Amino acid sequence: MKHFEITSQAIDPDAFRKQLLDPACGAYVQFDGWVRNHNEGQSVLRLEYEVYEPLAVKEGQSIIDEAIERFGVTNACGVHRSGLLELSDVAVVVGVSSPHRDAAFAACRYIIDETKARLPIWKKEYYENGQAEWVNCKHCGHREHG
Amino acid sequence: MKHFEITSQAIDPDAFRKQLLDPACGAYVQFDGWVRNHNEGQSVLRLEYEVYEPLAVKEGQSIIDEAIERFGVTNACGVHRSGLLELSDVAVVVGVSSPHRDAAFAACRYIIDETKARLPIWKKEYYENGQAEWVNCKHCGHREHG
Amino acid sequence: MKNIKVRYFAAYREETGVGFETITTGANSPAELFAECATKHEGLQSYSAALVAINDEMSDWNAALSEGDEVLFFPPVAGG
Amino acid sequence: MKNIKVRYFAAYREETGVGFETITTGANSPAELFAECATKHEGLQSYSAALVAINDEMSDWNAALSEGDEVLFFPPVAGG
Repeated sequence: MKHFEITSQAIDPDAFRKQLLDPACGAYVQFDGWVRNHNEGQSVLRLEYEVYEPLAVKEGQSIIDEAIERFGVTNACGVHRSGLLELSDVAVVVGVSSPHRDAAFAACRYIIDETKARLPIWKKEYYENGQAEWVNCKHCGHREHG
Repeated sequence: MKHFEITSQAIDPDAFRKQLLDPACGAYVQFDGWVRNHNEGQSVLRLEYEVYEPLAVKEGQSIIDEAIERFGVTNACGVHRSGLLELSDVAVVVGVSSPHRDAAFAACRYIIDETKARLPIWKKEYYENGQAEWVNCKHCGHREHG
Repeated sequence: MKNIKVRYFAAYREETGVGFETITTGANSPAELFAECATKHEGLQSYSAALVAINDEMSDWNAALSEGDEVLFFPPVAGG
Repeated sequence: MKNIKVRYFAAYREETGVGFETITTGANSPAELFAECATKHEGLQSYSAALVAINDEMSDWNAALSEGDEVLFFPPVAGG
């Protein structure tokens, strides 16, 4: 089982979930990130993820390993999209199975938080008003946007 | 959409998840409870849920309403099995969609915790050694078990 | 004396050997009724951590009972 | 002087107008290299909150640079 993947194809959350099934586990927690139709007051039409895949996969795998070690869960996986996505498309899925739910919730939360903070993945939002913007650039001192 | 259901049929987590899709939501958190092959040192072969459905549905709906109000999430649903289940069968699913993930995680956790504490649902485990036991009776002063 | 319908669930049903019975009783509350049922069914233990409902509404153990009420005795739920 | 390959991602790529370039430089660290690139590409701003990698390993802004290294400038990631 690959624990962390980047894919340019549509993510199938149900197939993803099935790879984590384990009769020793009583708890499974899954987080889906969906493409949302609004952000900071703007109507979003679609978005694009640029991913630097070699490092994203390596860092994603590190995060999974950290979560398994820190929370003692049985299995954990993540998958993140690259490329152009439409509204309600699945952008990212994280799943964790564990004998008990405490650890599964904590590990799932850890993985998605770290994934969003540490992976070389950038999101460009395309707005109803025709503009597009690299999200979060506004918080880091860049004045120019594409 | 029914927000809380009891069913004697196999739960389809993917169909369950799809009813919560919402383009205004960027976050979805799902908890599955799976039938686990062990409990407190015993090998579990299968289990049975006895449900008092009129009150389980009413109380389940109250829990969903509380979670929506308390955490401000957009949608939340739960479904719980009754009857005989085999290993790895899905016993319960809770799903929450929300614009952001903080609220989705918190609400999902609240719903499963309250569901397990408040609903009139009892679990009987069937063990490899031929015995069967109503789970948690041992913690409440009962000496006799079926 | 009142006629009260009593339902037992899960472990309680197995311990009493019955799922349902009608009792003619002077009990004024679910707590008193449970104590009376426990003298009749020796498998029935303390109701601490158990729950009770009257006519499909969750209830307090010290609520009032009325003629014809249906009282549901719920053993502690599975939890974790 | 060293020959260093530089790659820009996302907003940095659009701000510089290039995804990749080779620079002959006296810079001793990614921080010095970024400053040099910023004089060449006026869209490139401060690297605070940005990340840097050397040869596909996450790096420190003050790490040493060697001949032939490939330096990757990552603008801040999307986060939340």
